[in-house]
Amino acid sequence: MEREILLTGIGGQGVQLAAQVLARAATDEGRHVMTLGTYGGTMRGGNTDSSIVIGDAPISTPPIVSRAWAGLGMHPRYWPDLAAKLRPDGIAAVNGELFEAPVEAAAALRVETGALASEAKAPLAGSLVLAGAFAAATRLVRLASLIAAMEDALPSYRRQHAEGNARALRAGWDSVAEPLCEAWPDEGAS
Amino acid sequence: MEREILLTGIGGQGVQLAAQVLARAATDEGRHVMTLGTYGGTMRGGNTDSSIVIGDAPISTPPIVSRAWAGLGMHPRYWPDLAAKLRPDGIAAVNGELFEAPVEAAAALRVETGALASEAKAPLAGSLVLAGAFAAATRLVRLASLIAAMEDALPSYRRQHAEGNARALRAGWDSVAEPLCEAWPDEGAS
Amino acid sequence: MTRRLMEGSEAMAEAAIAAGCRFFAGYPMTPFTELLENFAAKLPTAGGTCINAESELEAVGMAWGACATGARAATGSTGQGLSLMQESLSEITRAELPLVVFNMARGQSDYYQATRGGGHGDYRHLVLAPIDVNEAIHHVQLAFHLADHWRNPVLIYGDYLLGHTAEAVDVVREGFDPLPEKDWAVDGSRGGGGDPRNLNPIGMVPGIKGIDPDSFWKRLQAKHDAMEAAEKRFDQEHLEDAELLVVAFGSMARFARHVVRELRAEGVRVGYFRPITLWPFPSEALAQAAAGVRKVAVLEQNAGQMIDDVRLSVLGAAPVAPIGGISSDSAGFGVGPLLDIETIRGRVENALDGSGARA
Amino acid sequence: MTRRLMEGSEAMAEAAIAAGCRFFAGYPMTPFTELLENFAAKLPTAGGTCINAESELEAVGMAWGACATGARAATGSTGQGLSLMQESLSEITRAELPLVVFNMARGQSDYYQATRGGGHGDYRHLVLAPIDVNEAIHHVQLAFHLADHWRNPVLIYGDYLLGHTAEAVDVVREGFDPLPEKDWAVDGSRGGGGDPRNLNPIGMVPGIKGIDPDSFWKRLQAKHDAMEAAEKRFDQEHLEDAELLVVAFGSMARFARHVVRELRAEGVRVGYFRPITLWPFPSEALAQAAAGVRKVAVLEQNAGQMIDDVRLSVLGAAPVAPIGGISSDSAGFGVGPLLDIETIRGRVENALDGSGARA
Amino acid sequence: MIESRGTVVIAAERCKGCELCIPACPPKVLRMSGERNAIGAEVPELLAGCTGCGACLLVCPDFCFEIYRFETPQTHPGAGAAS
Amino acid sequence: MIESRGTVVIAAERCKGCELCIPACPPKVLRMSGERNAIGAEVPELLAGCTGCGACLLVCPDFCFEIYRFETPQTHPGAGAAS
Amino acid sequence: MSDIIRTDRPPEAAARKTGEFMPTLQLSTDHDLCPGCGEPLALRTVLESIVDLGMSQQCVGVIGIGCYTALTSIMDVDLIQALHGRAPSVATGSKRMRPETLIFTLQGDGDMANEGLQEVIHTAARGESVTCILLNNGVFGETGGHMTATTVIGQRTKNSLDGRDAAYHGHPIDMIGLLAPLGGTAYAARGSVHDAAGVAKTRRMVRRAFEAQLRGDGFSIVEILTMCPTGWFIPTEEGPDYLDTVMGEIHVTGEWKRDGQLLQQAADPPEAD
Amino acid sequence: MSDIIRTDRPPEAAARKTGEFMPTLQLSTDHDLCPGCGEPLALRTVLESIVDLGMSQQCVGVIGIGCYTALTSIMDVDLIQALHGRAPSVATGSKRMRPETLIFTLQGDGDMANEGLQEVIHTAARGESVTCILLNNGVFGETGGHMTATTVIGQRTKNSLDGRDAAYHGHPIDMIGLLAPLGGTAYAARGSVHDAAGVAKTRRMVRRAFEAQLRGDGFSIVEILTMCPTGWFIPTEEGPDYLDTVMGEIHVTGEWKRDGQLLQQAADPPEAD
Ligand SMILES: Cc1ncc(C[n+]2csc(CCOP(=O)(O)OP(=O)(O)O)c2C)c(N)n1
Ligand SMILES: Cc1ncc(C[n+]2csc(CCOP(=O)(O)OP(=O)(O)O)c2C)c(N)n1
Ligand code: SF4
Ligand code: SF4
Ligand code: SF4
Ligand code: SF4
Repeated sequence: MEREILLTGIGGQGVQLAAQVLARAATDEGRHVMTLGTYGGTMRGGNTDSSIVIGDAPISTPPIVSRAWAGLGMHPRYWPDLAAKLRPDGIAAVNGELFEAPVEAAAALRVETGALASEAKAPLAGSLVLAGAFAAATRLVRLASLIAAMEDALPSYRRQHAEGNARALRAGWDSVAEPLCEAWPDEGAS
Repeated sequence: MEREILLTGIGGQGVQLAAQVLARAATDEGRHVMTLGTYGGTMRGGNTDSSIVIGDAPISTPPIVSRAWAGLGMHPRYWPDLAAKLRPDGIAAVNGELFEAPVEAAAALRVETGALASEAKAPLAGSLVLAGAFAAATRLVRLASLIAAMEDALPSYRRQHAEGNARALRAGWDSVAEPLCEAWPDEGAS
Repeated sequence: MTRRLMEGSEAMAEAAIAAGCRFFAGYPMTPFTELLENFAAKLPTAGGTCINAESELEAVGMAWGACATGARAATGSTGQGLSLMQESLSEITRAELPLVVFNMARGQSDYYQATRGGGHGDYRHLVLAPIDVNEAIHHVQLAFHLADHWRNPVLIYGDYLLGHTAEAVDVVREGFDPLPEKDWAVDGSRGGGGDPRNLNPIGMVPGIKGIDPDSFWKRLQAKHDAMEAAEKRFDQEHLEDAELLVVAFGSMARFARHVVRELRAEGVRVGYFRPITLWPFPSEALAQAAAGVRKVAVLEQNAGQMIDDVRLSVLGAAPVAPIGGISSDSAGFGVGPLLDIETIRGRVENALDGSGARA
Repeated sequence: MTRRLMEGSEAMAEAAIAAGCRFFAGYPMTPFTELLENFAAKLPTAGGTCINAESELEAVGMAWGACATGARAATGSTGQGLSLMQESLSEITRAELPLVVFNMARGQSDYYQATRGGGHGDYRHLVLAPIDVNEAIHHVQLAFHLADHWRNPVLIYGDYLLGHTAEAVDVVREGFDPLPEKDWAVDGSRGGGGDPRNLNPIGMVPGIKGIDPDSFWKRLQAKHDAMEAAEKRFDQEHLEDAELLVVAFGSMARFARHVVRELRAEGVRVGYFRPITLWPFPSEALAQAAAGVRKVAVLEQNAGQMIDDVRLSVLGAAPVAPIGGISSDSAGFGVGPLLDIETIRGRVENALDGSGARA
Repeated sequence: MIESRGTVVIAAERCKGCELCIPACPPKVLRMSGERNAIGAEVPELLAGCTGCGACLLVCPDFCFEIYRFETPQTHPGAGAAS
Repeated sequence: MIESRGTVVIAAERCKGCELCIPACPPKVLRMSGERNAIGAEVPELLAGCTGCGACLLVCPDFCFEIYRFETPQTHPGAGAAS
Repeated sequence: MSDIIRTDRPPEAAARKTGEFMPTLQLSTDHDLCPGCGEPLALRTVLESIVDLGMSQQCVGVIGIGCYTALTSIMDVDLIQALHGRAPSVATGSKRMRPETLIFTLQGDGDMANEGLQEVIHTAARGESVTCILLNNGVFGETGGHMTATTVIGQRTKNSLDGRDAAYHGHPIDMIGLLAPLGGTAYAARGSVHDAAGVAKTRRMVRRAFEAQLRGDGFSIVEILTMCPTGWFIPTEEGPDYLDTVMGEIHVTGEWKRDGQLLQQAADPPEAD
Repeated sequence: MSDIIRTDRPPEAAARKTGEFMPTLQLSTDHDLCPGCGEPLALRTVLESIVDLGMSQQCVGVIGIGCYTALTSIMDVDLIQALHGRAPSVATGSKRMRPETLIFTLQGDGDMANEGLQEVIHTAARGESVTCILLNNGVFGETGGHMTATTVIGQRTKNSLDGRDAAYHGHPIDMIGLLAPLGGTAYAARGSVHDAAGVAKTRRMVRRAFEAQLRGDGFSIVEILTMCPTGWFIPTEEGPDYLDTVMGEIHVTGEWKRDGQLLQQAADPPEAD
């Protein structure tokens, strides 16, 4: 089984970090993973997208994903491109503070990323809140894996953010009461 | 009809000049001409060869001649290579002063190039003596054409040699009593 | 198995180092830059040297000098930078030096350059075109082995996707057949003994004036023929009863394979063939794979280059049609709209029409 | 008719000047040196400029700058120097500039480079391969015309023999169809008006950020296809009832033609086909010429390059066999032992065996 | 009382917030405003005391300044220049 | 009486007749001989008075000189050095 | 906060416009270079000099490859886009065919001092009447901020995050020091856009270089030191000071050669021009 | 003629051999260079210096393309044949992999100052511990004697038969003047083989350059002015004087940089070494 996840946002929102954390966490859990980040130019305000494919066997999908099981949206500006690729039975997790229109997906999750991040005293870590919530909603990876992966992904000169980031991931995870759409239905809950 | 002429000698003997003079004279007489000079390296004593093809229609033979109607030898060192290409019915004209062994050809002409050149007060123009004699023996081109072609071929800073060279060509021409092997038998004598 | 998430660029640099590469020189150019950066970051700790050369011409010269001493060495660029290296690459091949060259290309438009050699004269590199990061890890190590084995440059044809896609992989050092000693390598030791080494691209032999082109070329030609016979590699799938055969290489093959698998799952009689070595091109295998089909569709991201080799393999036995094309993004990095499963599926389906492959 | 005995190099320089060439830049290399010398000697008196550039890279850059202003300009080298120019030649083609490029090659081993482009990306030059000095005079003039007509580089493939053989020739200025005005050429005049010119190889348009690769490539591809359709040229002889067809280009074709004529005179059923344009390759004409034959023999002075195009034309209709090969002199100038009528006759006769062409 | 001999128009929508104009201003009458434009950049604002010298224009990489000199210097009540 | 403190061996067969050795010789005891070798080059000859300094060796592009110093200087009757 | 002046539209009081947003030879102000980049400032000096000399319709720019390449979309000048490193030769060919035209190149330090070092030296030695404009930020901006052949000792770049170290990375090349002494060089100067005075001085240098070209004096070069906060990994507002103190100390600004004469010491161009 | 001494065999009187026909690192004396060519003299200085330093079996030469390439057939040294212009980069790669080895290049002026100018400058700036030997005859000997980037004003070449004219042909590049000031250059000198003293001095320069390399001081360069009567279209015997007076006047001989210090004035290397 291959799970394709697309992320979109604009520069500075931490989309690439969130993608890294999800992908590494899955890798650490022994899955096969493929990810590709794309940037819409150097300018501020340009889009920043990422795709992740997670599977239980070597990934055969090409790195440019055209149909996805899940979409994570930090900013609505480039969301329509992503939404067009979402399978009808897919799940969408979006930043509830910026997305005004309702999101069309079989399972939709709106997360107050900014508020939760601020509460967690990590105001810049909104994308990690979203990642945490998404993981909780899908049981794609465990929270502990997310936290470990995040620590791993931080460059040395950003280590001081590790604790705040962990709180943000947890805040997201905790914001979801129960799974909406299990990533690995055959494996049972993690 | 195409007449292939090969010349051979060693560096400094004036072989390329002689070839130029024969080729230009034929060109001036309205024939189609092709010629290619080849040098055996920069060293003194290296060989210096040339091929000329003269015809009454555009030349179709490739520039590297493998069978020749005539051979001119200023020096015997590389003559065997040339001789191997001479047709059985061909003509050979050689520098009698350096060629010791007899030359095998249907028509063979030995010219005392050095002596005749010295007599003509153009001691370095031995190759032109040979060219003149060869032309006389074959009526390939007229003497006047040879002289005009030689004047044309001299670079400006060598103009002072023109008269001596003319004498050398004439000395060669005059040394041959009558044609040995007519180049253009169908055209009658020139 | 300790899989780590690594971008292709990082994995390739690690694989090279695992294979014993100790020298790299390059000049930045997208999408090759990250490969250079990874070598620069990793080689010094492995006891090697990475020079950020001042230009591609200088990079290839440095790599030439390094591999001439017997060290495992590599260089690379995108195809554009490789254009500048062609004079050297042509001569390095004739000097029989084992160099590994990376083309992190902007798409697949450098197929001719890679397979025919863009420089003067007759020469060929072995060309490996990995389909994904995992295979790239293998190919890089194989490349160093083959380069030493044949004393011939080996080119790895990658692209933006290969370099920038991260996959969870494990870089394990591979074993290969033993290689002869590099007694030809210049280390200075043969000076003064009357029999020095002279590594040159024109067949000069110390102590002998001039060159003997005939024996030199005969030797090279024989090696060329032996390489061609020995090193053809390919991958194929779903050939049974295929009516249409899709041929693709490198990253495009990953798209092609995916689409073929999807279509087969739907019962469509379509097959897949991938040359793994672009030179030597696996002609016989392709001819065989194409034996029963009604049509061969070539998916390449260029104006039609590999299609020559496909046609030369199939030789009229079935019609060969291009279904790819030039496709670029607005930055010119070769990540164009063709790189899309739906688009490719559409083209394959188009090619299917009339090929009789619909179940 | 005022024929003058001229070496090919001189005749080509004169033909270029007759065609209006006013700029040349080059760097010496045998056997290209004499062409450069002739341009240097003759251009200034014709009101033009010849720069003895400090290297091939600089030469091609200078020629680029010259032709961009609308002047007829040329450069060249041997294939080795052209290797260094490939990055520029590839980009000049995409910038759609009318440059004439001379390859005075060392033999015929640069066929791939000439016909596939040795640089990165998809691009093609029109390639003319004259058989002798007379044809070269025509081709040079045609080259300048075609370059302007298509706004595309045109390459003349010559060699040592073409450059150094003197023939009695007449350089007459030829007339061609009228050409459109060069309103694209930069002369500075469009500055300050809001609509300047920007001659670039990537499809940039003044006033617009970024590039639109799709429309750019579509336009180039369409031009490419039009050139390919319009410009195929070939020569053939003795096709009637031929059992063996000998295919050769450039200087080698002169040998091949001679041998075929000799054999025909002896009643042997052998034919001759010469691509005059190497790109576009006259495939349809060759396929037709080969239609009835039992065998096609390819005489080229290299390890086998044009044979690809021959096979791509014949597509299995008859066996295609190489009868040439790499052949060099000891100086490496490409004047090897293969350039000999007897040798070639022997190879053709060998190929004849079993082809049924003996009368 | 502060006198402005000149003034500027700032094309704030294309400002990228680099702050190069701030130290460039000799009378120090430019400062970052705390306001952000549509692309998220903090933009400068002008205090009284501009001389119309054009230094800001010369250093702005995004061509955000147009300079005016008053026919008659304008006066403003308070303290203008940032410390 | 002329004294030679040294002498040279000249490999005349490989001399190319460039004459570089002639002015290089400090005592001027080398001069062109008028003789030609097999490749047609005029070769130098040695007069009495060589000091064995080796200058000729250093300037000969064809490696034609080998240098000797006598244990005891040798004397020769006539005038040696060329004018 | 007191006394904030409206700047969103022209003043109401009688006033004379003394400075336009952009040079008249610019098509637009919209470009994709980073915040705080010095290259657009350098562009201003070039475009304004062309206008000053009345050459707007007799000028061809030959552009190298670097971040500044993106500026071509806003230049209202006839342009040839050259390859990375190759602009001086292209300029040479154009000048020879159009000797009456003002021809300049725009190149970065990666372009001119790395990839194309030999082109510019040969062009200068030949005394070619073209003007080369070198935008020197000490990094390959376009590919992410790597060290170039001009990066000064101690300078931060992507591959020298702790500063360039001579022992490990080699020494920087002083381009004006290299080019000024060449026989064919008529004019050589180095400016810097780290402040407004620097921009103004640089503009005078560019103009004088163009004048030398138009007089047919030979080769002219103006190196312009520009900020690249992105490649230096520093905040934009620190760029000018970093440029002035770190790069400017080694790459000394001023005129180095005037009218074919080397100056003993680099000097500012006279204000008077 | 009186007193002609036999020179066809060793003397009969007791004598000590003080000079061998050829350096010990030569395989033969047989080469195809022209009569009166200066390049074999330069070769001598290189081969003897290698022996002097005891590096015969730890030395790699990287050879450019020019007439001197033909000398490789007689060199008893491990060699890499590089392309025209590219030797310094090749030498760099070799040195990095074999730091204990003495690495030198042999290049002509066409090779180094034309085709490969940028390679040698970058190699010097990088401070690469290799030694470049430049054989400067001011012409492309190999292709027939054309002008190069070092040809001095007034020099005859195939394309400047009346002497190089600055206005038409541009100005020569002073290679040592260009390379000596670079930060990575440890040693820079120019010798000339126009006479025996010149050959001896040149040899000392080569040796000192090699010593600088072996000490790891950085880049070293020795330019050697050599005669090319063929390319200059003059009789062989006029070569040395032409070299000294025409070329030597512009390309000043002597040491220019020692131990990383530029000298005020080029000076001879001390005899003592
Ligand atoms: C032959 C070649 N090599 C590499 C590149 C990739 N490349 C594009 S721009 C650039 C660096 C530009 O640096 P610089 O000239 O200093 O300009 P900047 O970007 O700093 O303005 C490089 C290496 C290229 N375009 N062409
Ligand atoms: C890329 C390239 N361009 C041109 C040549 C042709 N070529 C061979 S040697 C030479 C000139 C050599 O001149 P120089 O280096 O000064 O050495 P010299 O022959 O004078 O000793 C040239 C241009 C070449 N070999 N390679
Ligand atoms: S014009 Fe001068 S004083 Fe006014 S804001 Fe700009 S820099 Fe400051
Ligand atoms: S200099 Fe320009 S872009 Fe930068 S902050 Fe000031 S107005 Fe904005
Ligand atoms: S220097 Fe040597 S080659 Fe020249 S003349 Fe003297 S001995 Fe002969
Ligand atoms: S051409 Fe000049 S450099 Fe070459 S061998 Fe002859 S004299 Fe020497």
